[in-house]
Amino acid sequence: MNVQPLTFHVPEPHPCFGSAADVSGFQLSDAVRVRRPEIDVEASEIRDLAYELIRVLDADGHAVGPWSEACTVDQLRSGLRAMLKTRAYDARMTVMQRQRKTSFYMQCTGEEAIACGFQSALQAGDMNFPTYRQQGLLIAQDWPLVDLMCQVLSNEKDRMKGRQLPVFYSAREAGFFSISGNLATQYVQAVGWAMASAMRGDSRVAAAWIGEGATAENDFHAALVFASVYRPPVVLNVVNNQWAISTAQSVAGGAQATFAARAHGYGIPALRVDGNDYLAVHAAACWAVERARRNLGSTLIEWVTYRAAPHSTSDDPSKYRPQNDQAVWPLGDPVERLKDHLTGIGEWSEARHVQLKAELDEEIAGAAKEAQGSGTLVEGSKCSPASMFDDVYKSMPPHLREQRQELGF
Amino acid sequence: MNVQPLTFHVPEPHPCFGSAADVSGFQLSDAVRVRRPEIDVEASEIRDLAYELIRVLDADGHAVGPWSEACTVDQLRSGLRAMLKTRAYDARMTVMQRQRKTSFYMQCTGEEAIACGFQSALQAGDMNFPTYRQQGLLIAQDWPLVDLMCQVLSNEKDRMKGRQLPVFYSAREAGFFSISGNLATQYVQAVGWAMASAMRGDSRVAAAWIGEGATAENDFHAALVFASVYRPPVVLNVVNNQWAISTAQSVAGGAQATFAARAHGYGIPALRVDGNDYLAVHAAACWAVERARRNLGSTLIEWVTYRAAPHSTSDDPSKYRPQNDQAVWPLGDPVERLKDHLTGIGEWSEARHVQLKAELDEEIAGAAKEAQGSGTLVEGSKCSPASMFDDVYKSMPPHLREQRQELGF
Amino acid sequence: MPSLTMIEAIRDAMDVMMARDDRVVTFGQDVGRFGGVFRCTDGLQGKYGSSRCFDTPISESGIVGIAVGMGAYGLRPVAEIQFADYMYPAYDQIVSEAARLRYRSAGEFSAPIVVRMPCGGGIFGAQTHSQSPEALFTHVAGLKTVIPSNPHDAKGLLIAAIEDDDPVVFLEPKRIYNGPFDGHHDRPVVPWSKHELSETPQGHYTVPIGEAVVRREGAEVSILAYGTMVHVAEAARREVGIDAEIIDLRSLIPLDVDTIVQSVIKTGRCMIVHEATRTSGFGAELSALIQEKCFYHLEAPVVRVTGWDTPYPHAQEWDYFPGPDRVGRALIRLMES
Amino acid sequence: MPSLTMIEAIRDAMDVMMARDDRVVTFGQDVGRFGGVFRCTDGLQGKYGSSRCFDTPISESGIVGIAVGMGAYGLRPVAEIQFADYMYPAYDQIVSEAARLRYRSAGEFSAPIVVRMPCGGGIFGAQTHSQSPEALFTHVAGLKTVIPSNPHDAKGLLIAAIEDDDPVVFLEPKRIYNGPFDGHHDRPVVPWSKHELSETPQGHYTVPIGEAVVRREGAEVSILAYGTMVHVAEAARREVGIDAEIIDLRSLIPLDVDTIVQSVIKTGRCMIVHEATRTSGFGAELSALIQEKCFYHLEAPVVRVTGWDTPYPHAQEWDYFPGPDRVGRALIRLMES
Ligand SMILES: Cc1ncc(C[n+]2csc(CCOP(=O)(O)OP(=O)(O)O)c2C)c(N)n1
Ligand SMILES: Cc1ncc(C[n+]2csc(CCOP(=O)(O)OP(=O)(O)O)c2C)c(N)n1
Ligand SMILES: [Mg+2]
Ligand SMILES: [Mg+2]
Repeated sequence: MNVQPLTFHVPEPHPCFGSAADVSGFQLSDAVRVRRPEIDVEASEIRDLAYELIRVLDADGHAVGPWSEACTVDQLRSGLRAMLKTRAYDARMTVMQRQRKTSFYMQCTGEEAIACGFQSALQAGDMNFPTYRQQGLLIAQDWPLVDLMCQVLSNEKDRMKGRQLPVFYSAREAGFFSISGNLATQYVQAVGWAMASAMRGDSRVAAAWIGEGATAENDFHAALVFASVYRPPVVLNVVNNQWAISTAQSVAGGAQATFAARAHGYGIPALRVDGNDYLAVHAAACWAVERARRNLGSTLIEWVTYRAAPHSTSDDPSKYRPQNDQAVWPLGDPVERLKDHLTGIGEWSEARHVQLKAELDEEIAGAAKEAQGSGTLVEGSKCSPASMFDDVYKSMPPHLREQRQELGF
Repeated sequence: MNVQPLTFHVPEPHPCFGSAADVSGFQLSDAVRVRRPEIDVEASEIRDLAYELIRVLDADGHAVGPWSEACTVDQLRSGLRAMLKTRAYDARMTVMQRQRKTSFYMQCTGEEAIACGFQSALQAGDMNFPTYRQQGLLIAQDWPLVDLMCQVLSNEKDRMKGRQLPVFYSAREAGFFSISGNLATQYVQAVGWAMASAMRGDSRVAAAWIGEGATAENDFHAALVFASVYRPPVVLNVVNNQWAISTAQSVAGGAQATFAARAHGYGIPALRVDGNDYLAVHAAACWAVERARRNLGSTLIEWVTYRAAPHSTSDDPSKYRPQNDQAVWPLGDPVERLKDHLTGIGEWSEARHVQLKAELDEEIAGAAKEAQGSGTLVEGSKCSPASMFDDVYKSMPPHLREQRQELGF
Repeated sequence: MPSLTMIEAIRDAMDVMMARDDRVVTFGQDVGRFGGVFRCTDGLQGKYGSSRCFDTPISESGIVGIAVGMGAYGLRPVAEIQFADYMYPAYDQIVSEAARLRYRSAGEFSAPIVVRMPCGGGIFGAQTHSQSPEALFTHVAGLKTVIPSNPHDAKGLLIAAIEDDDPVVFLEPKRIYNGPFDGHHDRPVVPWSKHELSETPQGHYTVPIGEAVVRREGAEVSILAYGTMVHVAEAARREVGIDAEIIDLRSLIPLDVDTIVQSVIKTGRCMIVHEATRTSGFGAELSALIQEKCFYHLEAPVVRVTGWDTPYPHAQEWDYFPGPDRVGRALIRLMES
Repeated sequence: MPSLTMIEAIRDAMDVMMARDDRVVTFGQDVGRFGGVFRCTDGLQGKYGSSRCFDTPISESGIVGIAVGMGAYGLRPVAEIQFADYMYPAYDQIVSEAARLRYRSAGEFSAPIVVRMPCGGGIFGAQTHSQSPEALFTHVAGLKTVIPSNPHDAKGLLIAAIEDDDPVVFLEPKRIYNGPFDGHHDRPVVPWSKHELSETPQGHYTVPIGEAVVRREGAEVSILAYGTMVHVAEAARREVGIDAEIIDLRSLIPLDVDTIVQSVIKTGRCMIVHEATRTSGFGAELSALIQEKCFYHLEAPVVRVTGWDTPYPHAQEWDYFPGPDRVGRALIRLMES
């Protein structure tokens, strides 16, 4: 028996896409040929798909392969619009944060296709359990920007009454569950919601959202265990944007296996999808949502993308990742790719693009003005301090009433 | 889109081995042909082994196939002795509990081969992080039975000073970590211990233990994540004895995939082994321990076995499983199988077997007498109440000193 | 009125609510087919089907996590944690999620769930089957925490908890599941049928959350207790012959401060008895509150008789447990001070 | 002596210990390459290598779980939880494992680990970046809980914690990482370099765990505080012109009861200030203890000024935070009662 001393392995920092596990996924030329199984396929028959990368748009922007048929041109144009709007909204709110009108902001730059494309596969009544990087789910539904902005500004019109950190929206009517700051906790709640839907003979499905870094959290496992045992109608989304604040996906285990493969040990089918390819996103989302709705249980989807922006306005990525990291990222930009595709098939043009952007900027500027009219975190009308004691319970118990009085209300 | 109402799936109770996932494992005739890969094989090259069942002993008790070479006859005889001793110890302690000499006891009947066979693959200095059903790890090392019994009796000589529930042993010199009553928490501690060993350039390895039911706990995931990222020298054992108190393994997800397959999503290699086949246990344990010792990282092993006894002395299995469940269990009894094998090769006989059992019974009766001489939970000399305040901290802080005085010491 | 054990009363509460409201579901480890290791859900799966009462994987976080999701959907889940000692993996879901969901969403979503868990010692369960973690819940804004001391209250409180729109932690003192226990572990076991508070109305009724009850009126000292300790306090009082007023808190949050304050103003002395470790136990909050509200009426310091600040030991169980002797001695000292 | 910020002092403590003792290792989310989101481990990976200072997956339970395993092996792990608000997934490992390992194994194994976590509000972090969960640790037998209020103590206490053979929860009030903060959020930020307690000896020294310190002597009332609130209490006292004695507890468990009792006996009045929610907060334990030990010396009820029993809000941060105005008003009331 060998008695060499052991050595300690710590994953080395590396450009995100250079890792062993990703190589298969980045044989991009083959990706468009990945098969599209029947909706009712057994999990055990599609294990290979967790190590592939489903794509529709090829290097030249053509929609090809078995996953290419899902979208009409109108859907694509509204997808492009939703992505552009999300990006413009992010840019504007980042500026507002820099202007100190609020405390904090988080962008989803580079990942817009995922939330926007996924939302287009859902129906009214379905419920997302999002993280802080799925504003696209709301924007793709044309949820009022002013409402979102008031939340970010924690102003008088904030429906969350100034209680939550910016971007921690809640919008029940939009099928957007209240965001928690605690990573992964909501993943298993989505499973519970879906179990309830099945128990009640409903037809609504749930969508759980998590980042690749947060898959390391314990509740990721809880969600998969319960999804495995009860087969509820839930799509388990893992957004692999390569980074969790400063740590590369290898620190979450991504160098050893794909995140999609996590599903196999639970007998849950998994897809691994180019998350920067709007057409692939929409197609895969439709597949998994239909599977859920047809009572065939849950699907895990790893969406491969890249976090182009800093983690949040509190973050400085130049401290931990190469400057050119995104530039050499092989999956490109989702907005540009969809634009090129639409242009290529004669359904879009540079001029229309420029015009749409201008329109959106104007819409956002108008909304920003309106939102700021109801105050910002630091100026103008304010959330009432007395309201701080509401909603801790459905009705206020005596000790909170006493404390509110102590504060002077 | 289909709008049939959803239905809720709850796994049906069924005889443990009738589930879909197990079928492959129970093509027993093929099991002895399962290949034995090189020690340094890549995890991705042996995914199939998580769905097979490694065996050495065939239906006629012959040792066959690629995993058959690991043991000498002496080792096998001492394995048989360890298993018999474990079984006799369990029987005796169960009687003591029924006689109300202690509060509680847990047997490992039917699973003896796993702990006994595994221990024989370890070296001095290695560390097990066991559950309550691995007394075989100690007994296989001939750890003094009196010491174990004093713990079970919570008497004056109990090295745990009467603090712990019976069977929650701790034996540092024997590489047996203090057992926690909280399921799964120690699985990740084993990974941390192994990380430390690697950090220090040591050559000691760790072994983590968990039941199939407890794999649903969150810390199972934490352990696999950290084992995936840092590749420490730890063997991750999952004892699938088909039951978790009253729930069948399907309630832990076992109907959808094997527990061995859980490892794949983390890029950890996995074996699935007949845990009632002492030769297979020893061979697989040696393979995984060597892999760890050679700095090749962790291995997960699912040991397939059957909990023949009640969960604990507080349990009544007739309430939840068929009476004949174990009788129809296809993997037989580990003691009988090893006995038949040794007899078949002319190295054992019925007479020697009877004699060994008598010897062991006598040894155990002697130990029981000695242990009871130091008191039982209800009679004789007692653990000191004052010692209740020791070891909360390394040295006693003032508030505990005050409380001890309040109690009168 | 039928006489029920605590277990029967708890089961009956779920039965009544499952029959009345098809949004009520119950689940946990060994809860479905087997009916729970303490048999509290025995028969419910047979009666209501496995969509309404079912076994779960061994994952406390998962159990509470799915309960929160189901609650948000609109159900009324009653989740069982097999022992309170095993609630820690679920603590994040309870504290960060269930307790704050209504607040953070400003009422858009809520978690009307009940988390049942057997607590307390006295069964030789050692450190992992004996804990009383109530103070870990009372510190958390957004939770309600209740703990009955008898079958009548158990049923009424559990029905109230299931009907409550907020998350309720429902602690069940396991030592009194089958009979009242006054701490005299060496005496014969008394069944609930001998105790008047085992008489339990049939069908639906509630014991309101937030209301304490004076179990015995007295003039000399107020004893605040809950769960098993109500019985221990009564025994201790009787044995030392002190005219104590015994208040069974029943609901820790919200707390019935008025009943407590009235009593302490009357008696001028107060003792708090609980089984949990002393430091930062719920007794600390009670003591702090009483001296804030009754300072000028107190004739002696508020006294705490509690479990020690050690893990719950096995062999020394009765040295750890604050039994009638210890409570009685402390009562005498308190009357002398 | 160099003047350090809290962050520098904390880093320095780890640096000193990693240089002296190769069993000391540190890890956590973003701790290795990046040096921590608050930069407390900046440079340590470069200096000691990635076996001694490394990034972990986002799994608080895993972080503390491996720390317990490493501690049992013989290392001295210092684990960082990115925000105290995220310690809940690790709570089981802290309470059921780290805190009880020595006890349950009767000393065969122990968990000499430090779990560092930034706590407290004042940075517009809302409910998940502002919590003060100290009472959830002080209730747990087997844990030590410390919280420094300045760079000098931060370094000395952290070294003592690393050298301690028991598990220590090391709370870091993040609002004072970069400068003392007296609660006047609308005034210019003061750097640590202006504060005498930023002067920090080079190399190795300890501030013993279990010793409080009187920050200011005074005759009229004793104020007990820790972390950020020490500065707030001092500002409040100054502004209302009351001759208060200010005690910085530093160590909550073990608690320096003697220093507290001596002071309260002298002044006859006591106020406790903390940021955590009031009910079952550590203030309750302090209040209970003081009235147990100083009852006959108290001229007025012990008063608690604390965060409210609500989650920590975002926009209303300064209505939640017990700032100098609130503390000052309560002080005046206390002196009048
Ligand atoms: C329980 C918990 N631990 C730590 C954090 C701090 N935290 C916030 S975001 C983040 C990184 C998450 O990365 P990932 O899951 O990949 O999502 P991404 O930010 O890339 O979208 C961390 C560590 C948290 N919010 N909750
Ligand atoms: C955290 C936690 N939850 C629940 C329990 C109660 N419990 C003790 S053993 C057990 C069943 C474990 O089954 P399994 O993991 O299959 O191990 P086995 O008993 O079959 O060896 C349960 C639920 C516990 N000890 N700890
Ligand atoms: Mg990420
Ligand atoms: Mg089992």
